[in-house]
Amino acid sequence: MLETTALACERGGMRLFSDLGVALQAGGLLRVRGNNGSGKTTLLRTLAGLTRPAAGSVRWRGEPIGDDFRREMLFLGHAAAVKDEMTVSENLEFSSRISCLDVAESKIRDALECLGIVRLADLPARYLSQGQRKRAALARLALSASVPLWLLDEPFSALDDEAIARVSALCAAHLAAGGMVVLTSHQDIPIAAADARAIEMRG
Amino acid sequence: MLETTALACERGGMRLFSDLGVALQAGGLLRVRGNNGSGKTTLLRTLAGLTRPAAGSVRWRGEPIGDDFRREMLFLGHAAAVKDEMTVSENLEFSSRISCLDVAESKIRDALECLGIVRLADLPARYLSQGQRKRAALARLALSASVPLWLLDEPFSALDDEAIARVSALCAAHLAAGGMVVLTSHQDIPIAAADARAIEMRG
Amino acid sequence: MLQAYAFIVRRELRLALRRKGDVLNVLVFFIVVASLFPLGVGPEPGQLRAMAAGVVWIAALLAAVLSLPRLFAADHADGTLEQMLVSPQPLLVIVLSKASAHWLLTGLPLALTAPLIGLQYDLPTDALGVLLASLLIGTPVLSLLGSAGAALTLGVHGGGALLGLLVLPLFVPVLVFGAGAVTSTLIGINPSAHLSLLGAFLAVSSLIGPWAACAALRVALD
Amino acid sequence: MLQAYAFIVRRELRLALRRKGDVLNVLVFFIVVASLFPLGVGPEPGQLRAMAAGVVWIAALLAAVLSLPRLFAADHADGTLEQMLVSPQPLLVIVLSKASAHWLLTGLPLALTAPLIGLQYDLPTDALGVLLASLLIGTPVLSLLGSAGAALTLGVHGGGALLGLLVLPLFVPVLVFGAGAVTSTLIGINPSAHLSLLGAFLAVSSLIGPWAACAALRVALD
Amino acid sequence: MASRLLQFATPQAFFPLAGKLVPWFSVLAGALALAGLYVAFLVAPTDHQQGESYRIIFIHVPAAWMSMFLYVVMAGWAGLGLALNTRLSGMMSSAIAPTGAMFTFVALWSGALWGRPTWGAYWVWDARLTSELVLLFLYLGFIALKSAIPDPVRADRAGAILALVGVVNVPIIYFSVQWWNTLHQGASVSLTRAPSMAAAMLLGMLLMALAAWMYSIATALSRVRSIILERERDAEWVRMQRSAA
Ligand code: HEM
Ligand SMILES: Nc1ncnc2c1ncn2[C@@H]1O[C@H](COP(=O)(O)OP(=O)(O)OP(=O)(O)O)[C@@H](O)[C@H]1O
Ligand SMILES: Nc1ncnc2c1ncn2[C@@H]1O[C@H](COP(=O)(O)OP(=O)(O)OP(=O)(O)O)[C@@H](O)[C@H]1O
Ligand SMILES: [Mg+2]
Ligand SMILES: [Mg+2]
Repeated sequence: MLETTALACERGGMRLFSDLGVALQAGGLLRVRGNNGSGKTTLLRTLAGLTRPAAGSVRWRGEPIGDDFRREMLFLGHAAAVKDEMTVSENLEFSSRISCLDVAESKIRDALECLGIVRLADLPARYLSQGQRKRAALARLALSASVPLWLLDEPFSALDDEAIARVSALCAAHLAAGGMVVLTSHQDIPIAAADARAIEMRG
Repeated sequence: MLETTALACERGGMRLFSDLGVALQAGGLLRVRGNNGSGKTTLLRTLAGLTRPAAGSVRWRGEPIGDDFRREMLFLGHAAAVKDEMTVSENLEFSSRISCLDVAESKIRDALECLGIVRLADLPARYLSQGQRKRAALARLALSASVPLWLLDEPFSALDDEAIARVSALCAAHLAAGGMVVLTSHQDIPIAAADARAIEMRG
Repeated sequence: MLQAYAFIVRRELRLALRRKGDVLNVLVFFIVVASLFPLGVGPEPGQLRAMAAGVVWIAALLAAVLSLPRLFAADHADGTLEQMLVSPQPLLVIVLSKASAHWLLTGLPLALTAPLIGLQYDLPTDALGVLLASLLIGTPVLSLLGSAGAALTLGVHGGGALLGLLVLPLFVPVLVFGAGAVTSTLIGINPSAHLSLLGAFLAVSSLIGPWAACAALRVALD
Repeated sequence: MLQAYAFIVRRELRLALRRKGDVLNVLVFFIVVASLFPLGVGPEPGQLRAMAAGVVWIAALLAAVLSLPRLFAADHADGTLEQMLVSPQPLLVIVLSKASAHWLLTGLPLALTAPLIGLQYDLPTDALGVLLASLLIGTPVLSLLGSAGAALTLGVHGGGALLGLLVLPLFVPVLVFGAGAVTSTLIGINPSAHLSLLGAFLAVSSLIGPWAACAALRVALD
Repeated sequence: MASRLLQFATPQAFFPLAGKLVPWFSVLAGALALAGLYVAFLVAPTDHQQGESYRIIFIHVPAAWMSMFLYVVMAGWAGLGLALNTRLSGMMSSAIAPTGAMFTFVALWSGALWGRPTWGAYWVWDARLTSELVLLFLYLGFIALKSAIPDPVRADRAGAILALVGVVNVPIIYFSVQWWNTLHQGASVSLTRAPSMAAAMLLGMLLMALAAWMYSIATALSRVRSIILERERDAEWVRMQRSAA
């Protein structure tokens, strides 16, 4: 469904990678590995359509990625996209709304429950700790079962062991239901997947 | 040398911890463990004198912490304190200067070498990846052997395995030379230390 | 799409309410600037009346320029803007709703306060009405073109001053026609020519502004 | 300590050079604002000459207010300010060096450009000299009191407008005496009374400003 | 033909071509300017209404024309770069901007000097003068924006958007004398009044305008050469060039 052909990316005039071809089918998990600065974030942003590739293209269901693709994709980057002034549940509501997801009150609470932060639902995000903030951002995963493709940039950083288990369980469930996950991570978190692959950036 | 007596911290009217007494002697390593939001960052900021405790006090060489303490302490928080517009080496030079450390050209390069980013010395920090930025911030450790107390908040997050090894080696060397290290981390990184202890926040 | 427009506007308004006083600040800034003038220039009533419209308009321009850097910056810094770009919502809708919210939070309050300041400067009633009308037509231009400027300077350090440099010249026609409408009323000329020019300018900028803002946002987040 | 002062100032200047045009932007903003006035107010030379000093001073005030939010905000956001607070350097030295750098980068260039704008407004030569003098004495006040304002509004959303609201009233005396000095020269009165009042104000604010900024910074980072 | 042209659209190919063209255009500019000044000051007769001061026209009008024309060209290059993602386009627009700003400044300055004897004031806030001033600010804003963004690709694209927005101002400058009754008079007035003078005046103006054209091309080309060197400093061919020199 998602495939890249001869993808190349440049930053500041330097090739980060080139001639990258990956293809991901329903139920597939792709781990992007590599040292600091090897281009993992750049690759994910290119897949999401945020960064223009220097060469090659990204295709979704055979078409170049465009407006339709954005309906079927969820991208969570380094930045948590959590607004300090809004409460945790308001934040989740807005980010789901903007992705055209269902935002019934009860679903929101279930999603927060799922990440173990339902206790903080009405706390303004300003007061969250680093890890709680990350959890608040990841709570969207629990609402996005219907979104086929998940692109997650270091979802496990700043999380404690309990949260890591919760998030990897969410990913595993998504894969089992025929979803696709692309993730970068420096930690080796086990995720149950029928079709798991890894690519190593720059050797 | 560093000790707290009946330390308590509040955030938003909620006690995070209370009656905390820790004491650290030369060569001692203290790991602060705990779930997301359990108060690790708050504890470290209190030890550094940035946050005022709700009760109790922090003492250094028997005195309440004050101006002298700041000469003997290095605090690295969540924020990398790396300026986008300056090159990596300029950043390191400034942060060392302000801590009254020696900043000979060669020492700077050695420190960058030690973190494996000497190649990036003249790149504006704007272009660094997440992990490279963290390395740039941590390079100060390599210059701070003479500073007895290191307070490190999640030094290993965003780092790849190679960088983690480098940083933990630095910590081990510091401890062996009679320094003290307090660190928080969700990952269990082995650090060689004669006197290693851990405290678990909120049970 | 209309739904998306509505809920983004609602969110912006709610955020503004949370950041208590945000709206109030721009307003008070406007009033302070307008009140500084007589201090700097000297208090002769005739002279003051002649410059009233210009002063109010300049104060409005500056208040707008001061409030513009925030239009996208906060959303950019915390990653919300990135999320908006990868969301299924058309970027144009997002830009339009942010510009609308900006107008509701700055332009509209400014326009509604302006007659009070006009009173201070001893403007006659018909001139007050024209002042209000000119601001109601002109301030949306500030939000529309301003959003383009804000998007262009996103992530640029020292963006505030650069933004001022970029958009203030574009606001000049608004200032000239807006203040001109009031001044012509003062000397007994029908202001409708000026006002309709303002309207034309609004039409042009509602085409150009959001387009430029969309393009600039994509560039800023590349 | 002197050494720390010097290297922080040097660093600020270097950073400003890197953010190419930062200095230039404030300057051009200043010029644009000063050129906007005749647009809004009307072009009679006599009237313009009378308001020249006020306009230049108001433009300087606004340029300063626009540049102030950046004084600590960038260092706050990336953690540098935190590092400065835990460093062995006295906070007062840090604040003083940042305020000095701010003056070197905005106040001084503004003061040096002001006579050119005065020329545009057709001011006589002696008034130009007084304008320059008043700005050289007055602009450090903007940086000193401004640093306190910037520290107080640190981390407050919508800080830009709030900052303006906080410091502009404090700047009013500077505006009145600064513009007053020039205007009195125009009508043949010796401006030294005004200038020495400005000097006194500078002395007071150099005591109060940095102290308040230090206290506010500690609060902002608690 | 098109492919032959496209061949020069890469910085590497354009660099030597530009290098060859610069001296030619510089010489042409100098020669035309000399001829124009000769006609302007020695051939064209004194105006019986304005006296000698009217001769500012030979500077003022070519500068005003170039200021508008160069803006359109600059925006055109910028737009091309935005649409087709060609590297050279952004460099060209950067190279043109300072010359355009310079001509705008000259038009403003000469107009102001001219205004003093004819209108009795250096400056009035009428539509043409104001929109010309806005043009100067647009040029400056373009230059400032580009230099504020360190990444050249991003700077090119952001600058292009601004340049395109600003294009609206050019017709406003041009037609402002027709749309509003302004103080600024058109040339046609003096042309119809003294047709015998017009020939020499027209010739002088045309020569000066052509000189301005040549000058603009020469400066833009030589500036684009240094921009190419700066931006492609890491490219193989630039390093070879440098080691050869
Ligand atoms: C700062 C003041 C001035 C500015 C910004 C200015 C601007 C311009 C511009 C943009 C043009 C070219 C437009 C066109 O070709 O239609 C132009 C042309 C011209 N200007 Fe000015 N001008 C100024 C002052 C003056 C003054 C004081 C005079 C004479 C009294 C003057 C006489 C002319 C003439 C005769 C033309 C040629 C118009 C034509 O070719 O149709 N300008 N000016
Ligand atoms: N203008 C530039 N000049 C030189 N190098 C650049 C420039 N911009 C970006 N880079 C480099 O591009 C790379 C960006 O990599 P990216 O952020 O994708 O890394 P990553 O694999 O996500 O790393 P991390 O594990 O640290 O998050 C970095 O090596 C960075 O140094
Ligand atoms: N105003 C407030 N109201 C309620 N709770 C607050 C407020 N401010 C902070 N908190 C809570 O205080 C705690 C701060 O913890 P701290 O940042 O020290 O956690 P941490 O142990 O570093 O967590 P992490 O592992 O996520 O970094 C969080 O649980 C946060 O929710
Ligand atoms: Mg990354
Ligand atoms: Mg923490």
